[in-house]
Amino acid sequence: MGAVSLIVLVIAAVVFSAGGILAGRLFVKGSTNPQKGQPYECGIPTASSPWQQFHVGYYLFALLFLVFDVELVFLYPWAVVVKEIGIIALVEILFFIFILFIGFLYAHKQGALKWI
Amino acid sequence: MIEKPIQETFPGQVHNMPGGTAVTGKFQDIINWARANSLWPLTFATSCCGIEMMAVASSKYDFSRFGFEVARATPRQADVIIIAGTIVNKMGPVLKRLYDQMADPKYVIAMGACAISGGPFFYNTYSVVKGADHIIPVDVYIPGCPPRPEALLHALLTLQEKIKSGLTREQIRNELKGT
Amino acid sequence: MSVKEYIQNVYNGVTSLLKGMRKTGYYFFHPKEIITQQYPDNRSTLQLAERFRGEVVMPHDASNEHACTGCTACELACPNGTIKIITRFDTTPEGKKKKALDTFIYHLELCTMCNLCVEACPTDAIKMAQNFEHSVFDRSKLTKKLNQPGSKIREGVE
Amino acid sequence: MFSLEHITNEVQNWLSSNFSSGWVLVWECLIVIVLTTGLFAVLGLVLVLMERKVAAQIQIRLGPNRVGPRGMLQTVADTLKLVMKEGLTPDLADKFLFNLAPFLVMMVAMLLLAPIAFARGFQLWDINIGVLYISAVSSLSVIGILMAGWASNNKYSLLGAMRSGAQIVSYELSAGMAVLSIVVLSGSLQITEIIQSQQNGWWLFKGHIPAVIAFVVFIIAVTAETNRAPFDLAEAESELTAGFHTEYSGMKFALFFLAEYINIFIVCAIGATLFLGGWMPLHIGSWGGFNHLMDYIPSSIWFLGKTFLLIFLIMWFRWTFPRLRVDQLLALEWKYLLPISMLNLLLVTLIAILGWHF
Amino acid sequence: MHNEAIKDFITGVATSAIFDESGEWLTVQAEPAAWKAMATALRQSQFVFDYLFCLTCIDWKTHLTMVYHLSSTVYRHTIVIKANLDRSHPVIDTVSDIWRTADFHEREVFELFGVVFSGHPDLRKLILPDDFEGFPLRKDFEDPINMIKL
Amino acid sequence: MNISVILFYVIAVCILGAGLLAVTARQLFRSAIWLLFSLVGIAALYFWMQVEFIAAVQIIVYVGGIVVLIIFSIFLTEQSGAKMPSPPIKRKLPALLAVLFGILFTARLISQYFTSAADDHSFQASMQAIGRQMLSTTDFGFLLPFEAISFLLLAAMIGCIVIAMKPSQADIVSPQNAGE
Amino acid sequence: MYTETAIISDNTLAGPEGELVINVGPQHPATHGVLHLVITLQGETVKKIEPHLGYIHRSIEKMCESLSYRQFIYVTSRMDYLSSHINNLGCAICVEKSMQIEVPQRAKVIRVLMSELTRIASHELWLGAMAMDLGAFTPFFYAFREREMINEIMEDSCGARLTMNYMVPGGVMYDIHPQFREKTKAFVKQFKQKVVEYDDLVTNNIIFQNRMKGVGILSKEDAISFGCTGPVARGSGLSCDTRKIFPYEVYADVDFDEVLETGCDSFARYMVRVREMHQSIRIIEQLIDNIPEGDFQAKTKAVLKPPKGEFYQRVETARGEFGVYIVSEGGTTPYRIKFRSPGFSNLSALDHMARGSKIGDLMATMGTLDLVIPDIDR
Amino acid sequence: MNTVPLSHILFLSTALFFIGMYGLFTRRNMITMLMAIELMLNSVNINFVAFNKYLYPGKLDGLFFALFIITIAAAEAAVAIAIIINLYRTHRSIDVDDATDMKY
Ligand code: SF4
Ligand code: SF4
Ligand code: SF4
Repeated sequence: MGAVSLIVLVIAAVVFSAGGILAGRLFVKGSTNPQKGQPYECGIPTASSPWQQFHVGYYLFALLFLVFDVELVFLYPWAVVVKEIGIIALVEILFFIFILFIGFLYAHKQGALKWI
Repeated sequence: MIEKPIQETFPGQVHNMPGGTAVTGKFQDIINWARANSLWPLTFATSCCGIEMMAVASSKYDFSRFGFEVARATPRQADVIIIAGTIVNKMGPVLKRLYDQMADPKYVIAMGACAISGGPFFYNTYSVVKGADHIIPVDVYIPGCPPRPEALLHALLTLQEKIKSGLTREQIRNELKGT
Repeated sequence: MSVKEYIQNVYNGVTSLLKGMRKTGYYFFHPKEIITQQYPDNRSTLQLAERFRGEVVMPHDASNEHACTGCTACELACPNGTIKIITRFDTTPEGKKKKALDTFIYHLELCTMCNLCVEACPTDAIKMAQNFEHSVFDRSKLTKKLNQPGSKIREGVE
Repeated sequence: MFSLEHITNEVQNWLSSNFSSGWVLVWECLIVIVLTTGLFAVLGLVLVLMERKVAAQIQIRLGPNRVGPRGMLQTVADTLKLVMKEGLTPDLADKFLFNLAPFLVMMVAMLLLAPIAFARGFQLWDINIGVLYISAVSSLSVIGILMAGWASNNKYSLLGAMRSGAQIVSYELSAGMAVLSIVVLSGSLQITEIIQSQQNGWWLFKGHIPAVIAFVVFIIAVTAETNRAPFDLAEAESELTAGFHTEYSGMKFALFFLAEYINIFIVCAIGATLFLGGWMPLHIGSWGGFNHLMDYIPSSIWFLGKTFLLIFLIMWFRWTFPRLRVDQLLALEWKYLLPISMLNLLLVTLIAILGWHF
Repeated sequence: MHNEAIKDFITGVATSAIFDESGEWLTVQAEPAAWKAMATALRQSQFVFDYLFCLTCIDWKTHLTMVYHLSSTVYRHTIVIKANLDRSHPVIDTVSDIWRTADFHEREVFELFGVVFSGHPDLRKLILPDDFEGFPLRKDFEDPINMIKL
Repeated sequence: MNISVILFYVIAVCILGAGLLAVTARQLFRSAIWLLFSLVGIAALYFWMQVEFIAAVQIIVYVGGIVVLIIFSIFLTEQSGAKMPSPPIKRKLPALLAVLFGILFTARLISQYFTSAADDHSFQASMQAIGRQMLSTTDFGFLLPFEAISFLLLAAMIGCIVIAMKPSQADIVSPQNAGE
Repeated sequence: MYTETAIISDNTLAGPEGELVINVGPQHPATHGVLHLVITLQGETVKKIEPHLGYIHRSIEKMCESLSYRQFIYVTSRMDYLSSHINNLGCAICVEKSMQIEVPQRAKVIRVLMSELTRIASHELWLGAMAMDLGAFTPFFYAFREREMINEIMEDSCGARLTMNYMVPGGVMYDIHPQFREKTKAFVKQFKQKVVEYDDLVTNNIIFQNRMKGVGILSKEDAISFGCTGPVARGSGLSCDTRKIFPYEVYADVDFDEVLETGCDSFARYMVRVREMHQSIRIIEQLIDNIPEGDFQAKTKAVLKPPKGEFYQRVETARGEFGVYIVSEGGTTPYRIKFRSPGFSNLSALDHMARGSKIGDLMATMGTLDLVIPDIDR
Repeated sequence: MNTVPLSHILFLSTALFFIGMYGLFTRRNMITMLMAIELMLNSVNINFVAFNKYLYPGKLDGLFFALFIITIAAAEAAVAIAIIINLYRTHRSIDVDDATDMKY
């Protein structure tokens, strides 16, 4: 089946969700009023848009994640063969992880891991 | 305005729900059944009655038996507002906005004397709304100060009955006038 | 943070969490701890405290008589105007005009169950009842007339 | 012995004997669509009900018991109601993305079903990179949440989405590390091979302490990844009302809700597969009789039993612990879980290389 | 109680103060203008009046009276200080820089009685809606729409 | 035409359509979402080509990492909701011409040189093979680049932290002049 | 009547880098009612908190000016409804003081017993709500189990579960219920058994401790300056228990400790409340078997008319020092009543306490302040 | 079963490359430009994988190149965004035209 099954699953998801939403659309008539479309903020009218600048702290987490994510990607092929290659593979990966760990410690020291 | 015509019937009786007058199909019945059995309240409590509302959620009374326990903090996902407590003039617009922002169908229960009419704060106060139904339509009134938890459960059951009957507020009012 | 402290931290954290889970787990596996009372089903067996104040009622005896003289003491005692008493003048058999209760209006939607009216009543004509199932669809239903139609004052009450 | 494998084979045979090969594919697709949507619906209903019952039991109350027999129909009523509720779209929202987000979340949940082995030989696609596929696809779900949070044009939503964005991506790392330890032990990424490698015992028991540590890390990480308490900061009720789905109502909200539960099921299924041997019955060393007895229990029961055990564990967490603060949450990941799981991975490797596991 | 010592001290700071000991506590009638100096002195004196536990106002129809209840967390003695204000232009110095609790209390008195506290950092409405008119706790406050008289 | 071929063209259309939308969408956030779909499409293409490993890496790194990073950076720049102006015609037209020319030129080259290469060998890229080659130290091994990657990542990480953190420390001291 | 009034909140638009102004409340699960906070955030860090009150301002002080001295007491149970007995008690004592009514000893003991039960009930509810603020739902249910027992006791004797109106000038409204003693003892027994559960579930939980310790610091000086009272001030080491300092009723005769913690943080405030429950139990145990016989109510006139003058009475509610200030002109109704509510002062310290912490901390800090909004707005 | 000729895959990658190029030319916003670059890198990746699969099915070098390109793209994106953020702070804009007077 391979990739076809993925397509089938996507179709299933779409059918499922769309079916539900459409059923609701068909049978429910909502009332309209000017407040309904306003953003909810505990019952107080919103004054400013949420689409404004956020803090840089979020970026740092995404960045760290990205780096370690890439590392993780390289670990997968390593993991499947480590048993047959043996101790050399362990040494190789130790080196790899060690280098990244330095970066991690650096980030820690710089305070990048403090949440904002 | 409190000088309402006095009904001849004595209170404390259970109102007989008119059944079968409104023509509803089987499908509508099923939907009404679902709606009646899945009333998610908005977490909305302004004062003392809110504590009794919490008591209803607590283990001893446990409104989760009816499927009411999914209290939603956002009006978008809630089905019923239980106005538990006094509504003052400053709160009025907020309540209205919350009600407006709820997705249809939506129901309102006025819990306690304050929400029904201002209760203890009816006279001589400059800031209390004399009844939440001045702001939003109310489906079920439950008097008391505060109503005991069983009374709130009773109100919820009454609301369920109403939903199952499929009648609108106006129809109910007319029915009541007829009796 | 030394390595030892680090491990100590982890250990303490995990044990405290496990303790909490043991507690909740205990309740999960002991359903007899459940204290829920099933309200609408237990209605017939539900024991309310005898002093519980659910609403003001005016007891009538078998011959449809009550003890209210229409003295309006309760109306004055009530802090929020819940009671309205309309009196009329009856003529007693001796031909004297006597003030008597015509309508005892009770706004349940305003009442705060504070018991001040009952305390104030000189003839114990009203009392608090335990009834609490008052939910209605329309609030005009909550305004009540406590004296029954055709009722009159019990003999001997002054 | 009763097994789902027979049924699938039977269906396959029957189809191919009656139709041409092209049609067989179409029919199979249809069957899969129907089955998966059905599975979705049923899983959602059961899990939500289970959650409410578990919560009730822990909280010394009864929980839903009045709708249908013993409250069984409670979630059915809820679902029907949600379907029949108006789906709002805020005026100022990015309407396209707002409506797209629940679809995306659902698709991700659905795609994750593909490599899960529900029973012996009952698997949609035994992809050769099994667990890697799962890590990959599950990392998509964060996009759905970010999209929902951004498109709602609501401050709570956006804050909730940002939080869960940072949270989900962070915990993906230690979840990945925990998964890797099993990959190291079994030497394969493929789900069937991983299950086969546990023929004579589950990795949780075979892999000594490091495997247990990996298991604990995995459970913690997936709890966080699925935004469950105590890591439910994305929808922290007392802080951000409802988090990223504040503005969603009706069916669109139901889809998020459903996807959340399906995700729980999936991660627990993965956990059960990796650490508890999937559908493998419990075998203990050389106890022939005992092992034989265990074999009589159908493999699907084994699988579901293990999965639901883990699900129960996660629910148990939820109803016991308070929520972490957002910086503590990230500190937990970056200062504790990640270093621990890295070290643990190296330990596991050592064990695997030296062949110390059973 | 060393009321005498306190009296002596206060007379030293504000000569115009009038004392009254008929109530539970020593009551001092102060001039609004002298109040701020007196408050500062009381706070820093050896009596350590560091705790302002009640701040309110009374409308006597002819004038307004500010009432400050001061006490000491060290010696536990209490004094009451009153200052009469003109009803049409009630102005008094703020003490929110001496006792920070006065910040909110003064805002409350400001909106309920209309007393202006000069020097208050943030004298805005706290409780009433922003567009509320009138000072509800004054005796002549009328609100025919909202207030139903019994 | 069998299903696999149809699938290819569907995927191709998805990639190109989403890619086109990504570079023309007027809202930054939508642009990122279209980019995401384009990248997912490319991952699907890899799946279709049966190089599952690369497909998974594509999703993990690109979709799970880079796009998230881009989305976060969009949030950081206050313009996420604003519509960008559509590029002026004087920039659009030359770009369009250049691109069209490029496409035609390359297409011509491709059709000249790669006409025959339609194969159906079964190509297998098993994880074991990839892992072995990655860790091998022989001439064909990729151990060196593999280790070099760690340095690259280290450098990127430190660089980013240095660049992104510095001013933020400055404005902790004096929040007023952050805007300058 | 209700009029549509716009709420003009002075939200400023985008400030410096990464600042976001966000409304929390009036309808928000964490504000326990209708407190409205306008919070300025930078990232997740709180830069400024501006409380907006009045969403439950019911003008009780104005109302009381037209109620008689018997009537106005019932309104006060609606202010701090979790300490309604103690509120009523404060008013009753104040009226008694003005009229020089001598309250029978029995009534005094009953009053103290009821007050302490109320205090436990209030702290139980606070514990549950506080845990809920931190995201733990289950302690709420356990705490309510005990609270329900108290409610039952109350209902037996006072006739209501929450707003009892039991204290009247001159004593209490009814005599205690015959089963009062038994039930209270049963409660004390169960409480002692179950309270260790809270320790396992909440107090010793590592997540809980991490979220509470070092959060929401309020130094002793600040506590004094902000006029904080009750557990909030005692968590900062400020001794301010009215029951000890200015004993009323029979508090002078019973043996109990004033609970003081010096941590100044949220955890200290938490511990104060938990330990206070034990102290209350101690008081109850001392008194429950020693309720003197006698009248439960002094003979009073039907219409109360205190002489001209000013009267102030403070009592210790579960939240701190509650003051009643009655200005009497000699009439049947008070000329002016001022209620000094503990929450009002405690709330004013919130901005000071929570600045610079995370949103989650803000909620935890707010939880330990134990705000009852109608008490603050009055 | 696989009958799509290599040239079609190459057409796809060419088109994608030039779409990226178009974005790079027309957009002035640095983040979108970054996205355009990512698209171009991806088209190259497609080529590597396709060549490997079609022309050298016995080898894996194309895959490794693709893998390393992805990695490098990640590093590049991270650094680029760090620079963009920094630039945004000093100029309140992420437009390249505004950044021409960048002095550090
Ligand atoms: S009805 Fe009574 S208990 Fe309910 S909110 Fe009003 S005053 Fe409080
Ligand atoms: S119980 Fe209280 S409120 Fe109700 S009628 Fe009697 S006095 Fe009035
Ligand atoms: S009920 Fe009692 S107090 Fe009221 S009018 Fe009748 S007799 Fe008088």
